[in-house]
Amino acid sequence: MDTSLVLQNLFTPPVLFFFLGVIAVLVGSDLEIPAPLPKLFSLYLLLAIGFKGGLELQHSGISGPVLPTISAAMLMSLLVPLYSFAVLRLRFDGFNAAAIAATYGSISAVTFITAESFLDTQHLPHDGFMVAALALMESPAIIVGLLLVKLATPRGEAAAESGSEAFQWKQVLHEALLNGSVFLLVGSLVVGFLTAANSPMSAEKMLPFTDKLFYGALSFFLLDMGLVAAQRLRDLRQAGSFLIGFSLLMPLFNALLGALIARGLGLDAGNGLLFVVLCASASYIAVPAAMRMTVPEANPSLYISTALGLTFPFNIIVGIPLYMALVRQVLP
Amino acid sequence: MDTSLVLQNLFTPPVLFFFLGVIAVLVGSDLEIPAPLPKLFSLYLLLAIGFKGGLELQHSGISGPVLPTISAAMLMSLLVPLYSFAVLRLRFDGFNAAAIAATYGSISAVTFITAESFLDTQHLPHDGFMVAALALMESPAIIVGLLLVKLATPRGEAAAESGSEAFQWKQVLHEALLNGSVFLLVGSLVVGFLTAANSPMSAEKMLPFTDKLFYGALSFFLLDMGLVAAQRLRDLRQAGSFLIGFSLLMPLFNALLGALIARGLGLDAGNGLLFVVLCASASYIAVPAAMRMTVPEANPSLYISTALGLTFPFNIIVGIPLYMALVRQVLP
Amino acid sequence: MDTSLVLQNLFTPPVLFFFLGVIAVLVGSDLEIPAPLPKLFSLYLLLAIGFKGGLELQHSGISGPVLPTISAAMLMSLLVPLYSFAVLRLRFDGFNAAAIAATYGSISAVTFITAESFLDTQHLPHDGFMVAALALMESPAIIVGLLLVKLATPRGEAAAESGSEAFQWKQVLHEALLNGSVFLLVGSLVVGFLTAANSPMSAEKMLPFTDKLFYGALSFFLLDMGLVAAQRLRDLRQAGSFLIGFSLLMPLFNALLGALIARGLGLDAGNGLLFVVLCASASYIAVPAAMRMTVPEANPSLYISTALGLTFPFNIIVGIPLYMALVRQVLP
Amino acid sequence: MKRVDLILSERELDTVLRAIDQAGSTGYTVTKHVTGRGPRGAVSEGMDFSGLGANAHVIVFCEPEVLEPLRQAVKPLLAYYGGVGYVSEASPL
Amino acid sequence: MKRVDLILSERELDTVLRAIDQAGSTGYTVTKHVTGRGPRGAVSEGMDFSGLGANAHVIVFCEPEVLEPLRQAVKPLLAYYGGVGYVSEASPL
Amino acid sequence: MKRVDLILSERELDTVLRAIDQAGSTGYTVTKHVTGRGPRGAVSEGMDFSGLGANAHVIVFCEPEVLEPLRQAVKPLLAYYGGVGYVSEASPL
Ligand SMILES: Nc1ncnc2c1ncn2[C@@H]1O[C@H](COP(=O)(O)O)[C@@H](O)[C@H]1O
Ligand SMILES: Nc1ncnc2c1ncn2[C@@H]1O[C@H](COP(=O)(O)O)[C@@H](O)[C@H]1O
Ligand SMILES: Nc1ncnc2c1ncn2[C@@H]1O[C@H](COP(=O)(O)O)[C@@H](O)[C@H]1O
Ligand code: NA
Ligand code: NA
Ligand code: NA
Repeated sequence: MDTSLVLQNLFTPPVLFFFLGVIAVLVGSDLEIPAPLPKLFSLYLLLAIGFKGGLELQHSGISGPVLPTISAAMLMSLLVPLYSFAVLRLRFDGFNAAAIAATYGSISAVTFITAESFLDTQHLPHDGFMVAALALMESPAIIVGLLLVKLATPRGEAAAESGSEAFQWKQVLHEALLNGSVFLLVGSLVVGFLTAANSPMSAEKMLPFTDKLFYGALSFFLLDMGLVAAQRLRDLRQAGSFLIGFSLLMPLFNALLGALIARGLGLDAGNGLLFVVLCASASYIAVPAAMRMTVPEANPSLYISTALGLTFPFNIIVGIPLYMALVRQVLP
Repeated sequence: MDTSLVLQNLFTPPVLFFFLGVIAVLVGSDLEIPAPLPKLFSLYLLLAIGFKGGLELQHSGISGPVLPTISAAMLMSLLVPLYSFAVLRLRFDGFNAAAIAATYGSISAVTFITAESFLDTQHLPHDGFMVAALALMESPAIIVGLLLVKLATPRGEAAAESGSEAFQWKQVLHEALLNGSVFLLVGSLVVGFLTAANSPMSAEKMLPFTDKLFYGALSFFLLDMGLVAAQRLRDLRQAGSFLIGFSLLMPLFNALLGALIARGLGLDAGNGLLFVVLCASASYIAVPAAMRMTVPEANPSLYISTALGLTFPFNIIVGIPLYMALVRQVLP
Repeated sequence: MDTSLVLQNLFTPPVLFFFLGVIAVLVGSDLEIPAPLPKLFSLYLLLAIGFKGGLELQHSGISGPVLPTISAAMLMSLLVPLYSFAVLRLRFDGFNAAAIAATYGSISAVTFITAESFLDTQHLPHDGFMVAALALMESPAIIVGLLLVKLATPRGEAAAESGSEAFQWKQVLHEALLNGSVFLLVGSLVVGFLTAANSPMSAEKMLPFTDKLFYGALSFFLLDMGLVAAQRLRDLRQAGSFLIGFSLLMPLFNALLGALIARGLGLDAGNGLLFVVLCASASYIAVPAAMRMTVPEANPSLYISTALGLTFPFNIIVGIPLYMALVRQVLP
Repeated sequence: MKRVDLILSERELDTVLRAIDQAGSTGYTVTKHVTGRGPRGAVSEGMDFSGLGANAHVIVFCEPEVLEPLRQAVKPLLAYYGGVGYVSEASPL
Repeated sequence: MKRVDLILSERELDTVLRAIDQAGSTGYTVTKHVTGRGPRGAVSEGMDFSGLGANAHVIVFCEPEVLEPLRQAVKPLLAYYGGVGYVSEASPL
Repeated sequence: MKRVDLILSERELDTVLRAIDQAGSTGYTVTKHVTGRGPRGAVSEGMDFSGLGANAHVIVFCEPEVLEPLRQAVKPLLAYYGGVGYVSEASPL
């Protein structure tokens, strides 16, 4: 593998600021970005990525690989939790296994964004419909997570026996489809799409905010993510080596599968990398929110710490360049 | 009326994001922009609009239609509460009627800003002195609001009978003139004016912040305004159809009057639209703050919900293009 | 002295917005910028100044006046507290004298930034290594502050007599070296340095955020600083005329000494001014944080009000142009 | 009068507030962005932006009669989702 | 010792804090950006940016003597502008 | 059960939370960005960005046994750095 790719990724402001945040926690600095400032950046990034994706989607149109790619992405968000669950059941009860599995079926928008920035530094083009794929991978993973609880836990069995419906499907679907971050991402995509179609001039006027500022805001936010991820690392001692292994190997496996599918879809290198990153990343926003509500029996520090404390840093630092090398190997 | 104007206004990011916020509330998404982030955007918008207005005022100078327009605007902010009060007294007690009336005499800076953005997409010029008019319409409305309470409520009568002064005029004038948002708007106007006069180069250096970013920040803020306005809509059931009718018809009447005055002042289409928007919009920041303090007998959810839950969305979505059509008709 | 310099400094947006904040408090406006928004701006300014300093440091290299200047700056941050302490002991106990003295040995990043902006409007170049000097002046001042407590207060004597170690040096060094603002500044410097060396293209992509936005964000932040400084002014009545005199004369003396050292170092006018500003400014972030923790016997409203309520406004408004005139006189 | 303090995740806040209303309280007060530690682990400020969110602290001043319906509505929520609830005495100022 | 909890609009906060000082309390603690519902309707986070603002929660630990002047200064404000005040027992740690 | 309210500077918060853990409490709740006034002067929102920071309000519901170790761990901190601590009665909902 090309180690220069790793270095090219490493020495960019987003990744360096992420490191800075991690180091701050490790050395015990009192640097902090108080709430709700991180929320400002996470809302901004979702809005900006959605809006830009919508503009591009309008320009490229919904044809060629668009629908197959989105369908494949949604399929992966159903599939990944299934085999993740099988692996996790070796060590965890059904509740925890289901919650962690759902996390890995879904995606991390920040990882996706960082991969896009990486592609830009590599001068590799990528398309707006990948943002649509990103947006549509959250909900299926949440639904499959709850299905797993229903089919394979005592709560599910109790409900089945008594014939009652222990599961508030309405609540689950609500969380899956109307979760704030999913809603903002999809909504901004639609706004971008409509704007590009009807008022190109006003789309232009958005760019200083949604485009020019983006890279700096991402770097600032990754500083905070470094702080948070490093704080989560501590929880992982509790998690044990099985989960640590899972959180590093499962992304690799998902990436491999994703690369093969990307090849089957005929994606180019840019979109291929993004597809792989979607498969390999895990959610620490929408899915934990839904799991907390619908599977309170699971321990949040398990599912959020794996996704945020290990898989996220791994993907940001070595995963993205690694997947790039993989994509170059696998795609024709 | 030209429906294409409505569509041209509708499919711009500020209005679309406003809709997105409204929809989020209607479908029950948990999307929220936590305090004090909305405050950041509202402070930013006031600072930026004031500063830019100051720059332009310096370039255009204080001559021609400047003083007459500002005077007419202030007159309208005295007049509108008077006839609004007369109408509102048909259904409400003096306290509530006075508070709602004051609200409609004053202005909504965000509606004004959205109208400016609309003009920009229409390539219609407008002038910095309109920002001065904007800034100077808050205080008179507040003062007239309290005068109405004094003249036409039991509290006023009691005070008159006993010969005592039940009204803390000092406090009212303080609120009217030194209210944070009025102060920031006027202050930024002065800063912009002085900067343009003395240090054009440093004025230039402000533009990426005050100018380039503006449209995106407005869109982000309108997302929040959509959330808030839709939440307020619920309160309006309590308000009843009289108030709903008032909140939609009164702006139209004020707009008509405003358009005639704009014609009398000889304003061009751009400034004309802004003048009409000032007349037609209602305050949900400075005036409610003052009314809460000086007329605590009035029910805040009445005056703020009408201004924010109905008049504001109405103006943003259909009002602005409607007034544009009106201005084109009325101005020579 | 050239009064036009004072006016050139005065009529720039940062200084005018600072005034606006001061006036808001003086006239009793309720304008406020609620927490944690000011923190957002202060984090942003540290990140941006550090990053830009790092880029420049990479381009200029570490040679010529770089190391001598940084060493001289650190020396001044040790020296200033020593003679300040001697002066302050005339009126204050050892604890308060040490805490105030440490404050003056350290620096105010915002004053430095405002001086940089002033230089830009004067078209005078300055170098990235001055940011390194800025970053390295915080820690020594904190350490010397505690040494003064150890050597010259009852607590120090008690500890010496009993042979015990009353001073948690670990804690002090931790505060001195890992304080959040020092850490962010140094860290961003390193990030900028590494980015410039390895990925010039991604450095470029940061500029809309770190560079273009900077002047406006500084102006916004100075509005808040004006509010805060004016609130602090009230505390100063309690402080008395000795401390007021100190807070205005000590910066002048430090500036004079700084100008002579700058001459000795062979600095040009731009870097010379920045060096003088470092000497003349006093800390209201890192040092008070450390003093509160390590010298709780001292009265925070004394040391923070002098630094923030008097020295800071003095430097921003008249100090910077005054020091510019001084630098022009003293440097060959 | 009674004072009830409830501390729970922001995500269950709306449900709990509805329960308080239905129990017949004249009002409540909410502080959000609160953090803490309990039997189910720590809730830190750093996670405020994530899906887990922070805690909310709800204070209810109410007549003793309100206590029982409040308890019945809120206790199952606290038991299922986590959070604590305590009662103390308070008298109007 | 007594513990007094006051919940009122941020806009009246300064007036109330002055009253607390004058009543002779040694101190107070304030949490801003607090929301809630009371007889005069709901105060929501969404309105924090608007002119109405949010609520503030003021806690005062004081000697029993301070209670009476505090009550006299604060009760009219609460009655006129809205807000609630409650007293309970507390002893120093 | 006992309810302990601690109000102290955010800068000493971590130390105090560790002491609460060690005293054997099952949990605690923290509100940050709190302001106030005490014998050592005022802590205002305007200083939140500066090195002094704001206050934190810590609430601990605990068994009476926890009180004594808590007192021993926390009182010296409050005495040295400032801040107040009060105890009152509370019973589980
Ligand atoms: N003993 C306690 N004292 C004060 N707050 C508590 C206590 N136990 C739990 N909490 C609060 O309740 C929240 C939820 O607790 P848990 O039951 O662990 O989900 C915690 O994050 C704390 O904020
Ligand atoms: N029974 C109550 N319990 C707790 N907080 C209350 C109660 N009643 C009112 N409040 C608080 O006091 C604020 C002002 O109440 P109001 O009297 O409606 O203006 C409300 O927004 C609540 O935050
Ligand atoms: N009597 C009191 N009642 C409520 N809060 C207090 C009281 N005294 C002090 N405080 C709080 O404790 C903080 C620290 O007090 P101090 O002891 O002055 O450092 C103050 O800023 C207040 O928030
Ligand atoms: Na995934
Ligand atoms: Na109006
Ligand atoms: Na200095």
